[in-house]
Amino acid sequence: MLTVEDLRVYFHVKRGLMGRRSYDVRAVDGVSFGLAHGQTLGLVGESGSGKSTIGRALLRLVGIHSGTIQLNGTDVRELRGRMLDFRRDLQAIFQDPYSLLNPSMIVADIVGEPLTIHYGLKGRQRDERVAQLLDQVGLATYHMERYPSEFSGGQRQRIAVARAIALEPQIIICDEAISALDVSTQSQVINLLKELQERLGLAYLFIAHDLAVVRHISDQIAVLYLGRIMEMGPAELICSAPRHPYTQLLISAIPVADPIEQKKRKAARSQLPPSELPSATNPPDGCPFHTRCPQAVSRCRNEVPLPRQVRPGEIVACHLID
Amino acid sequence: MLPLRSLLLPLAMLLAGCSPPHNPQIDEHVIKLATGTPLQTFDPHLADSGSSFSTYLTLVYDGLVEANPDSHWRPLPGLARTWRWLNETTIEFELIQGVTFTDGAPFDANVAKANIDRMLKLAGPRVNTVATIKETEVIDNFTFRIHLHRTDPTLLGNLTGPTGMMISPAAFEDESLDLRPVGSGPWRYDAANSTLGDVHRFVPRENYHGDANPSGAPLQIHVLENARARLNALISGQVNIAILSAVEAGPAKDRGFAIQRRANRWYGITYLDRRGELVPELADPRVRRAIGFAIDRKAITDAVFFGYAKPTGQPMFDDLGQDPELDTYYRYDPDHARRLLQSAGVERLSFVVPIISTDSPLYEAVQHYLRQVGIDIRLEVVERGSLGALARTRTYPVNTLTYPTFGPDSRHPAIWGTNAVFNPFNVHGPRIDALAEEAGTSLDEALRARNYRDYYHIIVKDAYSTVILQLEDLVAYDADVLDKVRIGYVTPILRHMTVKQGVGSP
Amino acid sequence: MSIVRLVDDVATYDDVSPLTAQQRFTRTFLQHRLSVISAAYLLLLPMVALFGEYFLVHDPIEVDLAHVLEGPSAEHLLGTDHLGRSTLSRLVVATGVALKAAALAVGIAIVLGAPLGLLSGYFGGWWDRTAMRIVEAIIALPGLLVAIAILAILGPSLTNAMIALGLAISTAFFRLMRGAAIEVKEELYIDAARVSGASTLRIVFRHVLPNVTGPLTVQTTLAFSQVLLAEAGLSFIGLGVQPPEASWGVMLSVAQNYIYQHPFMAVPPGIMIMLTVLAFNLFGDGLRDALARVDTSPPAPVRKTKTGRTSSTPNEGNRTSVLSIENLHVQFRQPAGEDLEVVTDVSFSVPAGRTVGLVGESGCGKSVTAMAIMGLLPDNGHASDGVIYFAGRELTSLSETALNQIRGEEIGMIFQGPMSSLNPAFTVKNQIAETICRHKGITWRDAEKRAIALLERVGIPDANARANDYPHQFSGGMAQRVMIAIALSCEPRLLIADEPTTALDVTIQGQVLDLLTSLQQERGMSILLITHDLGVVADMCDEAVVMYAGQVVEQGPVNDVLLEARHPYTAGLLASMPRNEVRSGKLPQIPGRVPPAWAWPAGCRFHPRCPHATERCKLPIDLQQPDPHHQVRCILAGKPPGGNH
Amino acid sequence: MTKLIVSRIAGLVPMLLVVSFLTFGMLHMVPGDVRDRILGTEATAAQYEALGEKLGLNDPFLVQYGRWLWRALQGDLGTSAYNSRKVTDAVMDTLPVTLSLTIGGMFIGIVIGVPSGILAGLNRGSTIDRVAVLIATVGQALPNFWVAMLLIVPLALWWRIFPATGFVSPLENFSGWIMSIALASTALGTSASAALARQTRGAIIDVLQRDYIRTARAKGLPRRLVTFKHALKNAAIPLITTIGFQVNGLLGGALIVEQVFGLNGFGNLAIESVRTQNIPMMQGVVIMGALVIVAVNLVVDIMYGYVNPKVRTS
Repeated sequence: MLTVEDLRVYFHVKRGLMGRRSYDVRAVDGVSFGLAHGQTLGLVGESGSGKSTIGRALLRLVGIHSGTIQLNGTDVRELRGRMLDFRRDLQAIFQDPYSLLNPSMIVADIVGEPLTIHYGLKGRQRDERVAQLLDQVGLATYHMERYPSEFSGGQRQRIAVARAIALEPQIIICDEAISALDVSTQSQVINLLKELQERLGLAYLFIAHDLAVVRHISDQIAVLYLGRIMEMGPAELICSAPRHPYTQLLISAIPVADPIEQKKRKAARSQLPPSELPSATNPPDGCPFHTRCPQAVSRCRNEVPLPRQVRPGEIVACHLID
Repeated sequence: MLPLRSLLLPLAMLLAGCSPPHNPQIDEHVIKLATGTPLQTFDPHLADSGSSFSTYLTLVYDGLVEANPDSHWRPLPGLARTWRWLNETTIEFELIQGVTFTDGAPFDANVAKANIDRMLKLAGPRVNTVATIKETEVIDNFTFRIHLHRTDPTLLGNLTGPTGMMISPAAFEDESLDLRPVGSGPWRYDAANSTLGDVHRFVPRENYHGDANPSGAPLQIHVLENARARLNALISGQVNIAILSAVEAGPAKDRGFAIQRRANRWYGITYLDRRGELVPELADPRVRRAIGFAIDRKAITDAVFFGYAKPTGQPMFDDLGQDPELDTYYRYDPDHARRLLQSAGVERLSFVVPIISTDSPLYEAVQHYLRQVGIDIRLEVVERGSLGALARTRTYPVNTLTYPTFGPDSRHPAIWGTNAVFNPFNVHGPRIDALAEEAGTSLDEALRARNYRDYYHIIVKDAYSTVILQLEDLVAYDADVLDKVRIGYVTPILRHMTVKQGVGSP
Repeated sequence: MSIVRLVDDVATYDDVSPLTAQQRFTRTFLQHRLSVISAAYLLLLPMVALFGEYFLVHDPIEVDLAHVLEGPSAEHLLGTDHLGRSTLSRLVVATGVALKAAALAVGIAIVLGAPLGLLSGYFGGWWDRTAMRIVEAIIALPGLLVAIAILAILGPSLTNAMIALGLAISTAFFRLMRGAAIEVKEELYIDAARVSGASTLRIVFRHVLPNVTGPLTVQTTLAFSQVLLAEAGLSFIGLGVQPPEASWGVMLSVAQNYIYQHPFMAVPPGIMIMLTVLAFNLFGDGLRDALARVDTSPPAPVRKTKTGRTSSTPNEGNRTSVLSIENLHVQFRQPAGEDLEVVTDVSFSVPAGRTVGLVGESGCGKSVTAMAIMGLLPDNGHASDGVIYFAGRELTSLSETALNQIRGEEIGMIFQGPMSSLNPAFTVKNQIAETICRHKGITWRDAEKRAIALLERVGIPDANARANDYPHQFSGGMAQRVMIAIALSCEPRLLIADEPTTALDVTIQGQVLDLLTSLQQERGMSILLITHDLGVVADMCDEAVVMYAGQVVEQGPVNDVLLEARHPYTAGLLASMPRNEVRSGKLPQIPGRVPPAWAWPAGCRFHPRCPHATERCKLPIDLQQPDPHHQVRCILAGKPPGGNH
Repeated sequence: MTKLIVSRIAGLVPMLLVVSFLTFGMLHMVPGDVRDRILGTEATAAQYEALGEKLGLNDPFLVQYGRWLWRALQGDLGTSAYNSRKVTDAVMDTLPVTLSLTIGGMFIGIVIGVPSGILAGLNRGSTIDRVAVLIATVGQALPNFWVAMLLIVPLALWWRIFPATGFVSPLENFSGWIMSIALASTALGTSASAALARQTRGAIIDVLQRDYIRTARAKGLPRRLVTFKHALKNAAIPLITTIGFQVNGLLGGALIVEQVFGLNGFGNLAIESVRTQNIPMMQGVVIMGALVIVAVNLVVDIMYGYVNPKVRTS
């Protein structure tokens, strides 16, 4: 349904007098993936990995340097006049529950706006549909007249979900949609998303930094590092038997709430040398991960590893895996 | 009050860096004048004859002919010792000898000729006053003649102004002549120690040929646009003589300063639309006369000008053709005014009067009195300096320009004559035209006086203009320091002023 | 759990705040008594201008030359002017002129500046850069000189002066709207609107504009006061309103001429200008505060005394404990209403050399407890009851000076956001050295040497050079290492770490935790670790204290608490944590959310969300002790929790 | 640091170009013709034309602007429309007066405003704070020329402690200079100090709520050190910008207050130029005013960079 090929997003940075020293920051540097109906693809990575940029590029919120994005066989980049239909198919939920909703609009207007824009629904018709939507995300009809500031973080996220599903899209991009929520609220929203997926046949592009959360909701997972996919494949495979050293590091870094188990992980972890995430403005040559990789060899420093299939449905970009 | 003062003074001294404040006594022998007139130019041929001339130019230049209020502004010998009319169109001047300019050049007939010739060549504000001059002729070193196109009784009067001022010919081509005067006057302009627009310093010339500036005092002219600031400067001792307006006269007097005053300008409404094209009622002299009777001049003089004005119905002060009878012709009589209006069939009358904002109190008072007799004037404030331009247009039925209270010859072609500059509606006045024509081309003083007397009777009684009052020019000065203070036109006459002996000599 | 059930949960605690947005706005505004008075005054002013004339005894144009320049009298309350007119009447007329003039100028400024600024800010690009260059240039021009120059073009008059002022002030509106538009443009809801296909026009007018009306309104009121002052100034120097028309500035200008004869004449118009400008300013201040999301009004100061201490005899507690908290209560003073208790009866201790984890979701009182230990509660908060023993001293009763001896020296503290917790204006070396210098009394030079050594110890590569860097030159992980260096610079006995890794990437989190562990082993200090992440607790802690809604609900050795959780809340938290485990259906979840402090229910504070709740739970519940080291605040404490796993 | 200064100055060039263009263009639109003034009303068309040629009035606007700019760059802002006085000279004669008042006002504003703002901010909610805020709010509402009028009556006219008018150059007589600008500066300083007090208070309150202040206190630093080291330096950063903004207001205020004291400063020159439609003079006044403000902003920018390490080190 959604196919992304060799997507590159560069940000132009100007520095110095009259912007003479300018260079490109390669936020996304050649990323390809696909997303099928009713499926969830998890995009995981630490800060600066470019995961959010991919989402924003798909939504056409940032310019694309090169690559293709096809939605149902149509190249999104070439859409001009038919932009609205594309908007209908691709919706989004964002992270910050405070900036997510227009503080000067009531819930009915926020959720109803896409309905007005796309279907021209107004007045009672619109409100009826909005009430339905609110009901679907677990909010009551009387919430329609309220302002976003009157809701908690979890509730706001529900409103955002209601807005996103208003147009019955095929895909929803969830950009760190639950990161700012408390644990107990997080699981509520995850469950809501899963339930909606089942009922409405939605596909999610689920962007998050927490692999444990992503695993829980995703069918496929792509692990990103400095704008490139390190490893991509079925969620269970990647989380239970990661191949890429970075994925391994990422998984081992997630603390588990079992003190006995965690003590073991801690012991293993403390063997690793301390390392820093390189700056995206000045990425290392060769494999982007080589500066932190415990197994790096000289080849890693000079040659960019190409992604290749290692197991069925799984690709890894690493020189060390054959 | 005393404790507070004694408390504040040390504080102030602390602020001032713990040194005693600057002592103004040290240069007390300097005549320090505060004026509101900024220096426009030191080039008399490009200057107009207004206050900038009388304030600055008369200090550094001598005129062929001088004039002062004591002589009722009649021509007095200046650089020309004597003069005589050879015929109706030729006048011969005999010049004094031994006069030098500040650049050392001597003054003689050739210089005088060169000056007049330069003026004829330059297109400037002098164009009108020299229009009657045909040519000049040098007879000998100290005798020269002016030939006219036609008889011009105003020539000598004009020569008392910037027209007659003599510049050293060497400076003619100097671009900066307007700020670096080269004259033969009693003072030399000290450009180096002057700041244009702020303070101008003049150094007395040694061996000045005349009797001007007998005390040899240096001169400082402080330009302070605001009259109250000038009073402040006088009170705080920064100047010892200040040109004030009526509002400040009282406070200056209260603080022991001497006052000199002289009515030099008349204020009033001049009717441009005397044929009634914009306001038909104004064509009727009875309506205009009614306005004259409706105004309580005395009350205005006392309340608005604190008595420093002369309530009068006539434009002349003490010059040619002046008739004291006209002063009181328009006594305050609102009933009479109403009757006049009634007889003219006017019940309500309304018209617009352009004023400048500084004259506002006067005309607001006038507005009040006219309202009492059913005339409603709307005051429209126009930009300062634009009244003259407006007086040439048919925008308003009336105008409120103020004019000097002397020099009838120049008033007729300016204000009331059929072809006057400020007669945009071209109202004919055959009678006054005839009177002015005869007086303006005659050298017979008696005839001129008679004609102008008749002339002003018509102007006043037929109400070509409604004169409200003659405003006094005022100077306040420290009588302990200055002597022989006489007020001229706008400025005190600095030439004969003296600093009292023994006062503050260094 | 069904969706129907969710609706009920949500309905339980509906609102974040007990007030709707409008109510809060109105309430905040009404709290500004001066602003309310100003608003009333400003409403009255146009009334005076419109209808005042009908109530005047004296016609404002009634000239009376027999009574000029008189002082206040029964006849003329504010005296007379130079033409004997009543100053009071003139003032009323002038009010109309001044208001009309100000409205005109502000109107021009808004019409000219606001839409352009809005569009310029929203669209950006070359158009914005050009517009900005011009605006910058206009701002560089002295405003009044520009106004004077414009008057030179148009000629002096009230209207022209106001056009000039309007032009000059429009740049303020341009910049305000541009800045606001740029700020709003970055908001996610704009992205959301774009994603739902809203047209640019729709976004600008439906989404951007309503969100900048607040600052616009404030700016408008301030512009009014600016214009009134400027109009007065211009009229004063004769370039604005021209007499005989009266504005306050003209009246002052006239008064100045008569300052010797009648100084009082300058008083009424001056006061009028002052009052009106003051009213506009105060009104604007009130509006701004009311529109602000956070309350900026000064908090009511709090008495630093405690009310009725429950345990007044010093209980040395556990001799091996470095820190021991007993029955701590923390209250916050509200701008209105009663004090709000945010920590209720909290007791726990931190043994020497051990790590205690203080766990809970946001709003449970973890950080407040930590700040109470440090004596760093905000001005409106105070420990209303209970005691805190640290190394034999009771901290809540210590003076600020005595506390300063302990803070930094004996108790170190690190915070969640390392970047915002470091002072941006000083080098990291300076910030470490000042702590050492302060507590150890050594020379600055020695302190600097130690600072560099510390930076090396906490793993800053090239510490010698980087010591002279400023915080913003460090990454988040490195900055947290710097914070740790500061906290440990005096080798404290206790380190309080408040969410030390929450803001960091997960791989960096591990490194920071390892650093803390190794430092603890090296120095034998105790750690109080505050976190919401049970994984971090498992990683670091020996004991865990679980807080919910301001209370301790469970505490004990970390293995007991995490592996045999007794309290339904603990159990729920553990269950709902997404684990890196095989996916099996839905995540278990706790319904609802942590209620805000003003909505804490009676009895067990967790009971509205608890699947096991009974009627008994609506009554207060004390801590139970099912095991010697394990305490639980639940009537079911004896039984192992079930159902929710 | 040098780099910062150089880049800031370089950044000013396009801005100054726009400023000069706006100034020249704006005043080019002033109705009326200089020639009317110079020639009077009686001149012939030929004389008119010749003078226009001489003054370059017949050239296209951009040519005139270019010529003016080129001369301005060489320090020649042209000549008064009425005499041979150089605009540059006129500006230089009057600028010291206005600058003195501006500096004096700024000085008083800072000396009174900043400490009281700090005091109020540190004691937020206390009586001191309330009184300071009240005074500052009222102070901001006072028209400075009115304050000047109120000051001048007792202090200069009744008790004659200060001169009511006149300007003394600081090079001539320093204490005289201070006396001559004391009242005007005080009048100007009231609103400036009020504004600065409010801004300082706001900055202090803002800074005191920052996390790093909490850190400093957690380090056990005494309150004095927290305030004077950690809070003040950070509060100074926004404050410097505010002070820069104040200068524009003060300069404007000085133009008016000058009138009250009858000082021949920039205001007088400007007003006189407007009244007499002395366009070259007006252009010079506006552009020099802009230069002053730009220069002040440059200093502010550099100080800002000096105080703010984020600017300095990037």
